Amino acid sequence: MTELQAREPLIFELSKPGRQAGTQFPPPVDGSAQIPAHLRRATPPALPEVSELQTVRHFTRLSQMNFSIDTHFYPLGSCTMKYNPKACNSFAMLPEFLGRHPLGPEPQGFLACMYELQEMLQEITGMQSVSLTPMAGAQGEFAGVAMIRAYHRARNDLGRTEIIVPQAAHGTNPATAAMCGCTVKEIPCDVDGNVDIDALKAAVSPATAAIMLTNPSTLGVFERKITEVARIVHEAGGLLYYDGANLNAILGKVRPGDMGFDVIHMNLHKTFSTPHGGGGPGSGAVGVGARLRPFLPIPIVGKDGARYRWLTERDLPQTIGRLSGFMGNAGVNLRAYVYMRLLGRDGMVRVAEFAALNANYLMKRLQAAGFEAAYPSRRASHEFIITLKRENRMYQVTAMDVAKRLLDYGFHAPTTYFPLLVPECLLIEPTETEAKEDLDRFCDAMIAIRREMEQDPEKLSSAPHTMPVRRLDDVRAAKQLDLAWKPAA
Amino acid sequence: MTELQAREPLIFELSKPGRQAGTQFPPPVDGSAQIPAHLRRATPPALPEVSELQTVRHFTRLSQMNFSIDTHFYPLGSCTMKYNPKACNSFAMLPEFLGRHPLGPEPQGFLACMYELQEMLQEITGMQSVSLTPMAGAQGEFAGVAMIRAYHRARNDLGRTEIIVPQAAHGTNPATAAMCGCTVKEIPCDVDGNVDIDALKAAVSPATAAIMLTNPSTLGVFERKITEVARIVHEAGGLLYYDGANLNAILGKVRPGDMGFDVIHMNLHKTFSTPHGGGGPGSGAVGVGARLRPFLPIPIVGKDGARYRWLTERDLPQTIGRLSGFMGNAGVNLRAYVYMRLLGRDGMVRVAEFAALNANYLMKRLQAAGFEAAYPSRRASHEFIITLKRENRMYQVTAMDVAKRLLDYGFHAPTTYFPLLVPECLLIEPTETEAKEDLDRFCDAMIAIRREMEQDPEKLSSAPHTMPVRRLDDVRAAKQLDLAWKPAA
Amino acid sequence: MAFIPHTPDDVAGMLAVIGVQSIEDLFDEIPRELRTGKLAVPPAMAEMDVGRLLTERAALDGRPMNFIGAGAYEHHIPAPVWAITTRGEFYSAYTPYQAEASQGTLQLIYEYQSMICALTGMEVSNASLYDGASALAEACLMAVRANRASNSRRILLPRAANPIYAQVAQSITGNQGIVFESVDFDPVSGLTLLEYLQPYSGQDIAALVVQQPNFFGNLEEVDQIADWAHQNKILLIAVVNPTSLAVLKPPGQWGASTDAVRGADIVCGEGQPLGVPLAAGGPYFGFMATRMQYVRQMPGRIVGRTMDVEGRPGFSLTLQAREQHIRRSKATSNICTNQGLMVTAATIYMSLMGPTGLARVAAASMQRTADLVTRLTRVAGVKQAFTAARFHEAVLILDRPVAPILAALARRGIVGGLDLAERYPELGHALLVCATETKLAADIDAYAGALADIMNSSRAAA
Amino acid sequence: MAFIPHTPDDVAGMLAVIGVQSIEDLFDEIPRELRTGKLAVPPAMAEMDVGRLLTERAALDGRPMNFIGAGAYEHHIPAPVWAITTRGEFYSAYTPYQAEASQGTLQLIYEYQSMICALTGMEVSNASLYDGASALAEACLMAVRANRASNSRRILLPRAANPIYAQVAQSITGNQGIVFESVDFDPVSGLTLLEYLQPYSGQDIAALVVQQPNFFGNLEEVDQIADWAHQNKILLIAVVNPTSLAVLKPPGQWGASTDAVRGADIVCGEGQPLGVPLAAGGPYFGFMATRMQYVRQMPGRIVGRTMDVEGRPGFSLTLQAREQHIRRSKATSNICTNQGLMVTAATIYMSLMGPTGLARVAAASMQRTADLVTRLTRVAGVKQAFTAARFHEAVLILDRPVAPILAALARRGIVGGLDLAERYPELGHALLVCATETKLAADIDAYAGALADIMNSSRAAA
Ligand SMILES: Cc1ncc(COP(=O)(O)O)c(C=O)c1O
Ligand SMILES: Cc1ncc(COP(=O)(O)O)c(C=O)c1O
Repeated sequence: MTELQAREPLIFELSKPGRQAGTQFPPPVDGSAQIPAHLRRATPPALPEVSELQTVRHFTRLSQMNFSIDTHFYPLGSCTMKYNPKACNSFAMLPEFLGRHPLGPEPQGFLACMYELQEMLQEITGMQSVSLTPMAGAQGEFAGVAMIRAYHRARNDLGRTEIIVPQAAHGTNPATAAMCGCTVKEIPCDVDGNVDIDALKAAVSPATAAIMLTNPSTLGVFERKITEVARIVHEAGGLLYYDGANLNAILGKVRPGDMGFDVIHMNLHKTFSTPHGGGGPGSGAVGVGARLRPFLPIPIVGKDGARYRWLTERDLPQTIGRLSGFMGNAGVNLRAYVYMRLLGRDGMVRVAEFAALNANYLMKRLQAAGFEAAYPSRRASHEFIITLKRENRMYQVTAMDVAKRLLDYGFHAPTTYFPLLVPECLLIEPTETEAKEDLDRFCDAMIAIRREMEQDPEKLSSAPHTMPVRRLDDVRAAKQLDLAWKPAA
Repeated sequence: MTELQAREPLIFELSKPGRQAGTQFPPPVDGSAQIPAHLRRATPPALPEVSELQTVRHFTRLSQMNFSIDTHFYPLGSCTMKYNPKACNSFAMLPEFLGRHPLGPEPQGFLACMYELQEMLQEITGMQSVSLTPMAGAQGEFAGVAMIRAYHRARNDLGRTEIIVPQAAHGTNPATAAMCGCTVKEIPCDVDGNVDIDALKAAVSPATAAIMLTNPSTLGVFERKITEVARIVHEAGGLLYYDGANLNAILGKVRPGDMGFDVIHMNLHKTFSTPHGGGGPGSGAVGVGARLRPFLPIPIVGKDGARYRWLTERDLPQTIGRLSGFMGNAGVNLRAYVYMRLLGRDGMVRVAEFAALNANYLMKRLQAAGFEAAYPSRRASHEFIITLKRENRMYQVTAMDVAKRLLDYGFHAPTTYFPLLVPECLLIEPTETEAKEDLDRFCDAMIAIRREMEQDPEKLSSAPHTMPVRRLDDVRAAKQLDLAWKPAA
Repeated sequence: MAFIPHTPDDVAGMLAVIGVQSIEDLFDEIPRELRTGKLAVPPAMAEMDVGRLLTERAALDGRPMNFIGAGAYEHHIPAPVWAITTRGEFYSAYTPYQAEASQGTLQLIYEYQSMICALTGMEVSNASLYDGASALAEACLMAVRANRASNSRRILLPRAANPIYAQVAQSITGNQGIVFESVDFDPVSGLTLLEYLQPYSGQDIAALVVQQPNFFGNLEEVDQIADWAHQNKILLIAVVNPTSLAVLKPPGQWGASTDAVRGADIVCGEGQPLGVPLAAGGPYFGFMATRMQYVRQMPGRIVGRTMDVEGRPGFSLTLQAREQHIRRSKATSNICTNQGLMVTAATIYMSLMGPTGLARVAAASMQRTADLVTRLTRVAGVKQAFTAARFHEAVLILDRPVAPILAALARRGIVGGLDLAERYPELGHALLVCATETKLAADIDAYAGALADIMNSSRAAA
Repeated sequence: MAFIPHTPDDVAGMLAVIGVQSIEDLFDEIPRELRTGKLAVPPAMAEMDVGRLLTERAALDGRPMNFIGAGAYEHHIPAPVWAITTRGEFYSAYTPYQAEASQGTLQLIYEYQSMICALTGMEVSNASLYDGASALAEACLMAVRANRASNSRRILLPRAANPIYAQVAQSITGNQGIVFESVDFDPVSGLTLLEYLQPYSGQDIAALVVQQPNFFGNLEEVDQIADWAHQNKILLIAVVNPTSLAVLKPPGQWGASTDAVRGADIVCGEGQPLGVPLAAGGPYFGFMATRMQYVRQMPGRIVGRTMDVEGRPGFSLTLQAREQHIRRSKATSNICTNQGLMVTAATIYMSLMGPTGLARVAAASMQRTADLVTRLTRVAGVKQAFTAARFHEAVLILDRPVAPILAALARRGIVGGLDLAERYPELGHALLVCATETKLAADIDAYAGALADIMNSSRAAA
């Protein structure tokens, strides 16, 4: 915005020896004299020395350099960037909740919320039991696959170490399989985005531990043959893992448990709108059917009469164990709980309905504007894919160019280059909380950009033009690693 | 920042019939059927119909179009734009404080804070009693002059209806005099910014109710002959009113009570750093010496043994009365209380010391850079005046041009054209919470602008260039009045 | 050092530039004999300690259940309201004098003015005054200036209007010779009947104040009153509760006559119900709206929409020639700092609620108050005071003094209403109560139960 | 409709564009037989009602005075920390994949990484992991990958390290065949003595974990241990409390030898003490730092400083080839979403505290714990368990079972510490206590008084 100060300095550049936000310090005492000399720190750490105002101003200004849901339409496919109700944060930050030590007496008010959250999640997923412990989707996946392994092991079925994933799967699926000591078998999708049934049949074997699927898939379409998939995998002795990242699309419409899945993780930070926070925290609650119930990660919340308590290894001797130091991202779960109470029964169904309405509308409008949908014969779920391979051929513009140019138009870019199997793709997820007008404005921008492709493609390849920085050199970032500020020697 | 959306639409432009932020509504009931038909509203008011996300996004984006202390250096003379500690807000917004009805049982915790605030303000101003009721500086002035009138009236000294104010006085001073049914006598200042003693002597008379002064004055200098001024006015039978807007400059260094003032208002939103909030609220607590004590506006906080209570007309039968529906801007007073406890005894003195240090340093640096100080022979108080009359002559640039150009450099403009008696003036108040580096950056910008005056004066006259709008047409605003959005007929 | 960013090196360097030895030297123009010694105020506390102190004090005050209205109303405040209002860019900005760097605040105020016009049915609104009571005082001064047909400084003020407002109007306008004449209310209906106004017909009077709903919660016959005022060339000042305007006829449309001139001339009131917490009495904000013809008589800041040099729409403070910083002793008022941040909250509140939400709040509050009255008047010794239709407040008459009953309720965590004994002795043991949408049926039951209990045992004791 | 902005007109228009009759039609690809009936979840509640429910539940939990640490520490959190962290632009942004539209978050993470490096004495830090316990698990997996000198999957894990971390590390790494060997502690000093490690000298071991201060609050002899590890080509994983690093020797400098190789190889821990509230256990964040030579083995996101096409500095996610979205099953970890918002809070916290403030917090906490131990061990039947120098936790030994005592304290609003009976039965009736700078002398007195009372009366009863 300004002439001299195109950038915000590093906080270290604002630092000066001896400067302090002294109001925040406890009075000096000689407590550290008790430290034996050889265990003491010789020179103070190079943390910044700044005033309270400098700190407030610096981080306030940094915040203004972000796009966010609170400021921009953010149609980032697979990420479900919808409105994060302010109430969820206010209520989760009540001082009694914030002040509670996790190892103190079991807090009945908080546990009541968590118990009810478990119950609601069970109901909407069609599962038997839920653990809120996993701290994000990927850890939920870990918990799921670890339970699957524990299950096979408990049956002494020791050879099952293969996890089948469709090509389009999110990277966390194969990575999780590896974390659990499994090998990954990828299977292709057919032209309509469905799992290739023949390939699946060929893939299953006595080594099959499970298949990991998300439905609707990351291709933005519903896996119609899901019952057949389930049958094939189950008959082969494997289990079905549901990656709940796309649960927003089907909330109250169809339940993973009813589709035949044995275990599911949910991204509460997607479907249940806890904030993304610039990268986290999330919560990856897992739900399981009866077979996997004994293996759930601890702790989970139980109820003895009117009293809530944490269930631990004593209650679940076959548990896969603990995944966090305490009980997962408790505050995130609390935000999800508030959100679900605000939505209620009908509100949850509306989430899926209006997410689908927005996605299908936007897909149709973009198609009408000349963009190519990757799966034109399919309904969009809550998201859909536009492929720019034609534009790439004709104008040498890339999906990345369009993404960056959208920033100039005041829209966060859709997800680019994922799923990997669709060339030059944009995965677009408008979510249910955006108004039709905003979808229309997005279309207008896309149309304007399409015109620029023809008339001024340089405008795209050099985009963005209006951000705090122009396009960044990622190669330099990776080659000339500069990962931390260092004090001048 | 963006290409299509140079502006944020009006909230009404986001509205659509039937859209709702329904989570915020109580369930529909037929309560209003009780309203007789002829008293009922026929058509709903044209308030916007928007979603919660639209609301959050709209006002978040609007907020980003502001300069503020939290984002910019804001050296606005006479306004004391210093850091507003976040703690003051957090503690004042504790739910017990917020939930309290003003007419309920007297809240002992809150009243304890208010009582101690009164005591602290008495001590630092050298006054006998304080009322926290006035809701801003101007209302404090009103209370002060009303007390002065009540005092003369109580002594049956009925002819005293003239208020003397120096030319440089803030507009609220004469306006207040008029609100109190007084006439205003303006007296000039001498070349060094002091009250012209001869003029004062000529001005006082049996009609003199009081003189209103701020010291240091709005010229940014300390009125050295204050004792003489006090003597002259007192001997003439008038009282001395202290406009406390500039208290920041002398906190703990000299007390209005000791200078001879009979009554003072304080701008708690300046000296005690409660936020300006884009225009308010403030708090204009008044302090008085023994003579005016009986006339204080009610309510004030008293203490009976260990119990705090509101003192009312029963306790102060000669009070000038109530100035607000309840007890003034209670929450603002609470913020000031927190701030004062954080500062403490030494911290208060440091306020004045470092405010003076910053102002004198900045004045010297700007002088060195070729700018003309209005009172070069004087110490700056917490603020000082630069006059651009030379630059105006040489380059046809105005103080307003420099002010607007500073915005482009990322600095809020100083106060312009006030006090009215200094031509093309900038009244600059850096405050104690700004770091030396920020003062230096401000100097750099002023130096750069001085260079532009010579090389590219058009750059100034057409400034600002980087704000959400270019220079606005104030004449059009006043001529073609557009003061409210109207629904299309 | 609390909030001081200077290092010793900074200080030394700066003193050198200034050319003095010490910071103390910067105060050398202050006469020695006036200099202050050590201040007798407590030493600094760390934020942590102040936090603890305030938390303890807050706990002392607790969170009683409140049934008082009387000019300040407890409504649900949506979570976004203060989350956004306290953003630094709103919270820590000054008055938007530098328009180009304050478009956020300015556009918001323009939207606010538009909403106030929509609610009141008036043409222009200012950017706020201090509070409802002082807004009435300003309205009275404005009416005297604006009423060209009158040479009088007399203003008619019903006793059924908020008596605290009357006190404040008196304190603020008294020095300018405004004289208030008190107009009685009907003890049966609780209304300001036309017959109490008629004695003033034909007299030279500057303005008449009407509060709708009145202080007792009753709905005045505003059409009759408006017509009478206009027939008598008296300017009509309406004092209104903004929540009620979602369902009540807006002051701009008051009057049953088909005359061209109809409706209130000046509308003012307390903005607190629009998203501002009770907070022990403030900060709240006063709103004021009027007809375009009187805009130059209106006190307070006004934002206008205009254009920049490139023809883009933008906003700035306008008609500043009414204000103290330009017109000085000739200004419409001395007000400078107003209640901007509260206006921010109110604008967000009104946006979230919209016409439907606000009407729901109004209707729910009416219903709750009706329920409360039903339940409380079932308690032996409690009856209703008035017969008129109500908004969301009511006066109850008890068979014994109210104060001890309120004290007993307070001990049970219930703030039971406002004792009217002092201000309206003629009503007997009168209690003003209010229930808004925040009171559930269970809350009302709890109040009724406690009251019955207390009344029974105090009877038993007697 | 909660959070849905569509009007009936919108819906009709959109359906028409799509070419379907109803929203229901959009789900026509889902097999009929799979479709869900009505969900058995409660109906929607208004925000006001949810607020009341949550306020009641919070009140149930109250605000007891806490003396537990054990991996989560109660510190003063400066007011600016969460006021800024919850700004929508931080709170509601995604992972900064679009760097140019996320420079705020990216620069903040770069600053965070720099601060973690400064505290730990390491060269590189990631952008966070889930929490301290899972960070240790990741550190173990990383060490096995990184230790080229070893073919083993054995890791030495002291019993004096947090036993919950041991459990978590086991759960997370078990499927990859990592084997933990438990190393005992000295019952007198409460330390992991070198003599307990020496039996492993010369064996093929991938890594050794050391926690400083250890779970009992004792200060391990980290120099000896580091030297031993390096002599045996074992990678050293340090688990540290970040507050303590303001005053304790940073892991990067552990080791008394003058060898070129000294210090820990991987440093991890729980970031919660840096401005994150206790909040019933989360969200917290795990931090991890290492030497530059191991950066490609490190899990989690990393932000680098680079340049834009105009040569301006800017920030972006880098070395993504380590991560799951690029490397898939070959990634260094499956982590994707991390704990970004907590990192935001921690970065603001560290900026406010700086080296001096953080050292003051550390020193005050040590002092308070020392005071607490002094006061509590004056109570008959209470003694100290260990002789080693401490940071801000201590183990006390009671003359009777701890659980009933804690229950009695809880009834008085005091959370008295952690009962170690189950995890360390060999210690007898052991109680782990902690006092930070948030505990005033009066709080410590209150605890001591209550404990004496309870111990006396339970003795009397016995
Ligand atoms: C399809 C899919 N699966 C799994 C994940 C991983 O979830 P998380 O980031 O919460 O670990 C994501 C998140 O981006 C996802 O989109
Ligand atoms: C010198 C002076 N006096 C009085 C006032 C009026 O104070 P307030 O704006 O709080 O009414 C001001 C505020 O700008 C001022 O600067």
